[in-house]
Amino acid sequence: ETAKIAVAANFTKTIEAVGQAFEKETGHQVKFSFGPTGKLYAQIKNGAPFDAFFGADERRPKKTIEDGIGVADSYFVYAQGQIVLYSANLPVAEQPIEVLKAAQFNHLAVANPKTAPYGERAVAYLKSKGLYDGLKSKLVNGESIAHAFQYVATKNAEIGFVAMSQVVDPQSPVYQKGQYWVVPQADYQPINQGAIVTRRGEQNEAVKAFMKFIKSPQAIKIIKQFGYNVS
Amino acid sequence: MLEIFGTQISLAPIWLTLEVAAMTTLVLLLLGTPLAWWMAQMRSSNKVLLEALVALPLVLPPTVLGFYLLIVFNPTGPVTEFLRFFGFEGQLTFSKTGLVIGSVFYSLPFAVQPLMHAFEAISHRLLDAAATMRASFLDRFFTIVVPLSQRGFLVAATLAFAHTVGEFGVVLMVGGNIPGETRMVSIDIFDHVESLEYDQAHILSAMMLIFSLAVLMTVYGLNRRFGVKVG
Amino acid sequence: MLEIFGTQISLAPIWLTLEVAAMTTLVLLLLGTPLAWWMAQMRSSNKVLLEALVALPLVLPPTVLGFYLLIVFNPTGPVTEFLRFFGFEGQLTFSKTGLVIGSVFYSLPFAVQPLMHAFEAISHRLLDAAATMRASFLDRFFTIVVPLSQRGFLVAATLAFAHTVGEFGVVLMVGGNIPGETRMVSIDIFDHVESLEYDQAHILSAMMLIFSLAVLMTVYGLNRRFGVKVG
Amino acid sequence: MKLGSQYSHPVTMQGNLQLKLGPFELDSGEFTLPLQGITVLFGRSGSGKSTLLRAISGLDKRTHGQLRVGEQIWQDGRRALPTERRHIGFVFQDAALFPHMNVRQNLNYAVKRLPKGVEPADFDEIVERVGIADKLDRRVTFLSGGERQRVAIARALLGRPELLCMDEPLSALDWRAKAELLTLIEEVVEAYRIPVLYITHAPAEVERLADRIVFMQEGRIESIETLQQALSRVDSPLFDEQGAVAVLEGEVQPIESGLRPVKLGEDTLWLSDSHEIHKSKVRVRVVARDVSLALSDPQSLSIINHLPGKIVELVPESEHRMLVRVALRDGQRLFAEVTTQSAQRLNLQVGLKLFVLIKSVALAE
Amino acid sequence: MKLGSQYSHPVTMQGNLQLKLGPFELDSGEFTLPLQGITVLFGRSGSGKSTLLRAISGLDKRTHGQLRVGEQIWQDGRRALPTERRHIGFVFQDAALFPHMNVRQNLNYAVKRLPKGVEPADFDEIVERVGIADKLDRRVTFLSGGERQRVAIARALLGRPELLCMDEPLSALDWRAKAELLTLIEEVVEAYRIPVLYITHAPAEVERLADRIVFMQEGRIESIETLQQALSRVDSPLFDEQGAVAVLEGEVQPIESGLRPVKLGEDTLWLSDSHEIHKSKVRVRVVARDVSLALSDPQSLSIINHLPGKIVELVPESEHRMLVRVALRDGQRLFAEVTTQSAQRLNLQVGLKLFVLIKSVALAE
Ligand SMILES: Nc1ncnc2c1ncn2[C@@H]1O[C@H](COP(=O)(O)OP(=O)(O)OP(=O)(O)O)[C@@H](O)[C@H]1O
Ligand SMILES: Nc1ncnc2c1ncn2[C@@H]1O[C@H](COP(=O)(O)OP(=O)(O)OP(=O)(O)O)[C@@H](O)[C@H]1O
Ligand SMILES: [Mg+2]
Ligand SMILES: [Mg+2]
Repeated sequence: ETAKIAVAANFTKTIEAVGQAFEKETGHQVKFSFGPTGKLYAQIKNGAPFDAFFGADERRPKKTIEDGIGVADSYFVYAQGQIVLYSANLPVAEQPIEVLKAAQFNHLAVANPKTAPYGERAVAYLKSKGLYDGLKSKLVNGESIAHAFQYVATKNAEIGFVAMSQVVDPQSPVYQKGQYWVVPQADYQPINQGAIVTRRGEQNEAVKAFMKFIKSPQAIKIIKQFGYNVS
Repeated sequence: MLEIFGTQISLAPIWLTLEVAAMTTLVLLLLGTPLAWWMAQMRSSNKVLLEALVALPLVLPPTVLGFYLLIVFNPTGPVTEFLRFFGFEGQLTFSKTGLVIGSVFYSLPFAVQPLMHAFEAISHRLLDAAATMRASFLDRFFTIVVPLSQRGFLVAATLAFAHTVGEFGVVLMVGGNIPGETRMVSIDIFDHVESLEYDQAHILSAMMLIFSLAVLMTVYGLNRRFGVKVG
Repeated sequence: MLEIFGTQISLAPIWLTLEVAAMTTLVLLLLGTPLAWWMAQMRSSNKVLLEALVALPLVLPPTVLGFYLLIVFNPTGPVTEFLRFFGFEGQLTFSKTGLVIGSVFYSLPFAVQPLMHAFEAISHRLLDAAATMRASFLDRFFTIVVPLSQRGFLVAATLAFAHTVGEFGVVLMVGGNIPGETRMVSIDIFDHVESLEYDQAHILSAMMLIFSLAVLMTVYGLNRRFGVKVG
Repeated sequence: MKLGSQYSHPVTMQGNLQLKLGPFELDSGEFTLPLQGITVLFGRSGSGKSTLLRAISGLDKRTHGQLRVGEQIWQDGRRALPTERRHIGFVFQDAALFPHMNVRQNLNYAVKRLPKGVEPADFDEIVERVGIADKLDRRVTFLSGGERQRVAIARALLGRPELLCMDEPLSALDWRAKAELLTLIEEVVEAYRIPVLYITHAPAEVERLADRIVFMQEGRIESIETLQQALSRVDSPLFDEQGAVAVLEGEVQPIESGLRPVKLGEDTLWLSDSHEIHKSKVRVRVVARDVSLALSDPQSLSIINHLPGKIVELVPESEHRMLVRVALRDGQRLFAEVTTQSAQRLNLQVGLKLFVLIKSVALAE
Repeated sequence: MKLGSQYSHPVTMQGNLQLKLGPFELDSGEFTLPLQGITVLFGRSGSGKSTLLRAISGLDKRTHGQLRVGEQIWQDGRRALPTERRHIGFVFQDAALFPHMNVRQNLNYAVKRLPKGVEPADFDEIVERVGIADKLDRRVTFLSGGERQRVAIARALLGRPELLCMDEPLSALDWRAKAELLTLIEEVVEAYRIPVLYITHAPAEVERLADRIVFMQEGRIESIETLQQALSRVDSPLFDEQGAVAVLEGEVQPIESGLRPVKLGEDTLWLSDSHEIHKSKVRVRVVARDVSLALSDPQSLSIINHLPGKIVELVPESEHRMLVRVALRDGQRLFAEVTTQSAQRLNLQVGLKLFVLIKSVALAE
């Protein structure tokens, strides 16, 4: 059987790797559709043929359950994002807070705090450390975490809060270039990425199998490799 | 799958894009021709109002336009019900049909404008002359208007085609980015950018540019060699 | 801030959008006019090639176009260096200047096409007549060509304006979504959709549509009342 | 209406058409027109000739009123028979050839659309007669003005029209092309016996072609007259800067010593035009200013046309000039313009027998 | 070149221009043209008249060759003085009025761009003379063809040109408008003393206006002749379907009993055109076919113009017709066309004294 699964864009590469392992393992097929979480939500709400929904946060997957589209008890957290502070030139690995305090840069890229949990957590972190007001005027918002990363990768912003997954990927243009600092997990609310099965996918064997597989150690290993935490 | 410079390129989105763009162009010519003819015959006051209305989709960001199309074409919505009444099976959104419908809306002004200009340039005396030779309206249209508006049709078709190929927001929203079904090249490129696969993105973009330039120039070239020079 | 039906609407993006759209339109008219004039004077073979080239940006999805602009505009890149040579200070990305340049690229064909058509329609004998009355080229251009191409300028301006207002991908990529600086209405609507604030999205969309229709009709109406009817 | 039926007995067009175009209003008034021979629509620029012809052809959808041709109703109130079912041919001032077709394709456009049961005209004959046999494969954009009009005429004829409308088909041409095409039109009309509605504002064309004339003024039909009626008025609208004109009809004789004799009853008029004439009857145009009067047949004078006649009317034209209407022996009449001085000197009076000296005579063209 | 300098002694235009337009090639050859009075460019359609005039005006950037006007170089190889600095006026066939301006604005376009130091022409006088004083506030789209040309002429004059170019300014008009405007052009040229280059293919216009004629054929200048030279050839390209023509120049006398006497030396020609004439010298156009010959002065004949003359040449035109060139007593010559038969009957021979009878005489127009 085939499962059609909507996945938040930041998780594209990871879930494709998981999917390949899954197909090899089970013989089921999975088709992933990627997009911004809010857009995926709007599509599901308007009849999109997705059997499961892997969001970039908790809120919108949960909302599908409120709306009666998601299966009530199917919600679970499949990964936790990790925020890193990356810069090509600034010594963020050794002195992250000093670099942020000194603010010797023009632009600090973050994901849009309004729509992307990575951005929201990053801004919250800055606020909690009392750095926000000093940096407010230097913030540039990427529409998604991928977009924020592009700002840094193309050197339009000298520094930025991006996802761990983006700097540890060997294909990444910044792989082993510049420096990054992993923001301590304890300093921000975990970025729980939640998933649900839709009513449409409830009876789909492939979906059932995939939801089981993604909790398997094999899958968790892959997810961790790509820079996510799994609790 | 195609390998270029050691990079894997999936061809399915390319074929799909060409198919959708071709169908959209066809539909636009079929719908746009009578609309443009009608507008070309109008007195200037109503004409500008209609011109403004036709140009209006331009003002909405494509994702927003797509959002509204999503709401309107919802499988339980009135439009789908209406079509079902006429024996239409299936769903408008998240299908090729949906892609074509969305693109048609989005590219309408680019098809209508050049056709209207071409029709306006045709001397009515030629149509009068044809009528005195017992040619009916449709006969006149196909034997006089169409051949003499060749360049208008050409411009309309190429603009509509190009605009559909480069279309992103509407297609992503209405189509759902389902691999093999509604994932078009534009979304594919975007996905590659999201997942840091810049090489694939560059290659795909270059292919699209080169291909489009080749198509445009062939078409214009053929037109120049075999086309009618009028006036 | 404006409250409509109990919903808070931020006005800053609206003003910014109008400002950027107005500036883009201005720049497009300034650049597009000589380009269109030059193309209108050309023999058909080169003209179609140039037409194809001008239409080419259409083929790339705006987000992808924006991505490449990010690469090209990066502050250490050659374009910025080049501009700096002419005394340009600051950065192209994350600034209004960047938005305008991006939009100019994106909307170029919509300004050039109608202008070219309008210029082609002007009888050269009128320019000859003006030359015999000692009018220099610029004099002829401003006293004969411009007034007689009024409608072409109008169409070019409205299309360029509308297209910039509805512009999304390029602006999103290049702008940085900085509130009050580069957050345009289109992104604002998108953000509202993403964060499930559908009421705000609807109201903003409706405002844009109504406003645009009003502008288009006023402009066309003025043109009709005071415009020149030629031919 | 069967094709060809009008050839034996003429069909009548009866109508009353209205058509408002901006500030201009066509209101023909009741009119009855036998569809036979050539009917010329004549009037000043802007008098509505083209508008009337388009209304008759059904080319303007805004027309209303009544129009009946034979038994068939072409217009009744706002209801109109579409042009394509009126079986008319139309030759426009600018030919209106299809620019995307060559000459042959233009001609075949008409042939292919003949209704079933209508026998096609003889393509080769028409093409030959119109003189475009060697140009069938040319692009129409490369034809000269005269050639274009020839093609337009051939195309209209090949459509086997029951009525041929021509809106100033010659006005864009130079005099050489004009002369050739006038002959062609005359021949064609005679050969195929198609009734023609013909617009012109050149009096010479009227005199040459018209069987009857529809005079138009400010959107109205003022009167419908035969050519002779129209020319017999002293203030005829047909007279231009050359002044009064008469048209004489005569029988062509074979050329004698380079001159063309035309018999007017027992008398003979000698024409210096010696080109070929395929008709037995011709019209000869005599301008009043070219006519002199002599009391006796003058000798030792190079003028060769001396015709005996009788004064039937003296019409003062101005203080110092008068028109003398003279009847020839076969009853046809012509004008001579003389000064009042000369009239007194020669003592001209109605009833006076004298000789009419005509220096330059031309076939009406 | 100072404005007005050419009024006293004529400037010479000297040149050799080339211009290739697709298959057509203009190659004028060396030519020298005194810029004085009216120079007509004459030739068949497509012979390159318009192309040459545009090349002379600098309106076609592809022109090359040499052109010098007085001391000033207008063209040297590919380098050309731009049109706007040549101080010419141009009247186009279709007037080329600016459609977005009313009449006054069109006229002021020329006035506003006069170079410093050039005194503007008298606006009111020109407007009055050209006859558009009551139309200054009209939209130009609402003017008739004749009115449009008047405005175009006025506009060109208000630019105080040192050379006025006119490309078939009258060919789109009907005869009434044509006649009025010919008079206007003549008057204006005389009043403002501007040299004119004038294109037409109407022989009547040439005869009326030309001081000299540039004959063109297939892109070349064939010859430059005075009007009299051009008319003295029997096969002059100026002769059209009316055949040979002569133009006589004479002095206008006051009207006597409705006729206009024109003195040709001691003899008098009586014209029936009695409209006002503001000039002392006029040209009279005499068509050979209107001229009869009589051995003695005939009496009892309504023809009033009997002029004594002497045969200077007999030119066989065809087998049966001949042209007789007759010198009048003041030395001017005209043609009479007679049949060979008449010639034999009257025994016409060179040197024979006889009377020339001219029935209809018109001012050249
Ligand atoms: N489509 C139109 N809209 C408005 N007015 C028109 C239109 N067509 C013709 N007219 C006006 O109607 C009047 C009659 O025009 P029409 O062409 O019938 O005259 P005509 O007698 O054929 O003149 P001409 O000899 O110049 O061809 C003119 O004043 C013309 O300006
Ligand atoms: N822009 C052009 N491109 C190509 N051929 C041209 C162009 N303009 C004129 N010609 C050709 O050049 C030739 C001469 O044209 P021109 O207009 O000078 O003739 P003309 O003597 O003024 O004729 P007419 O009396 O018909 O106005 C014609 O054969 C014409 O077709
Ligand atoms: Mg007409
Ligand atoms: Mg010409």
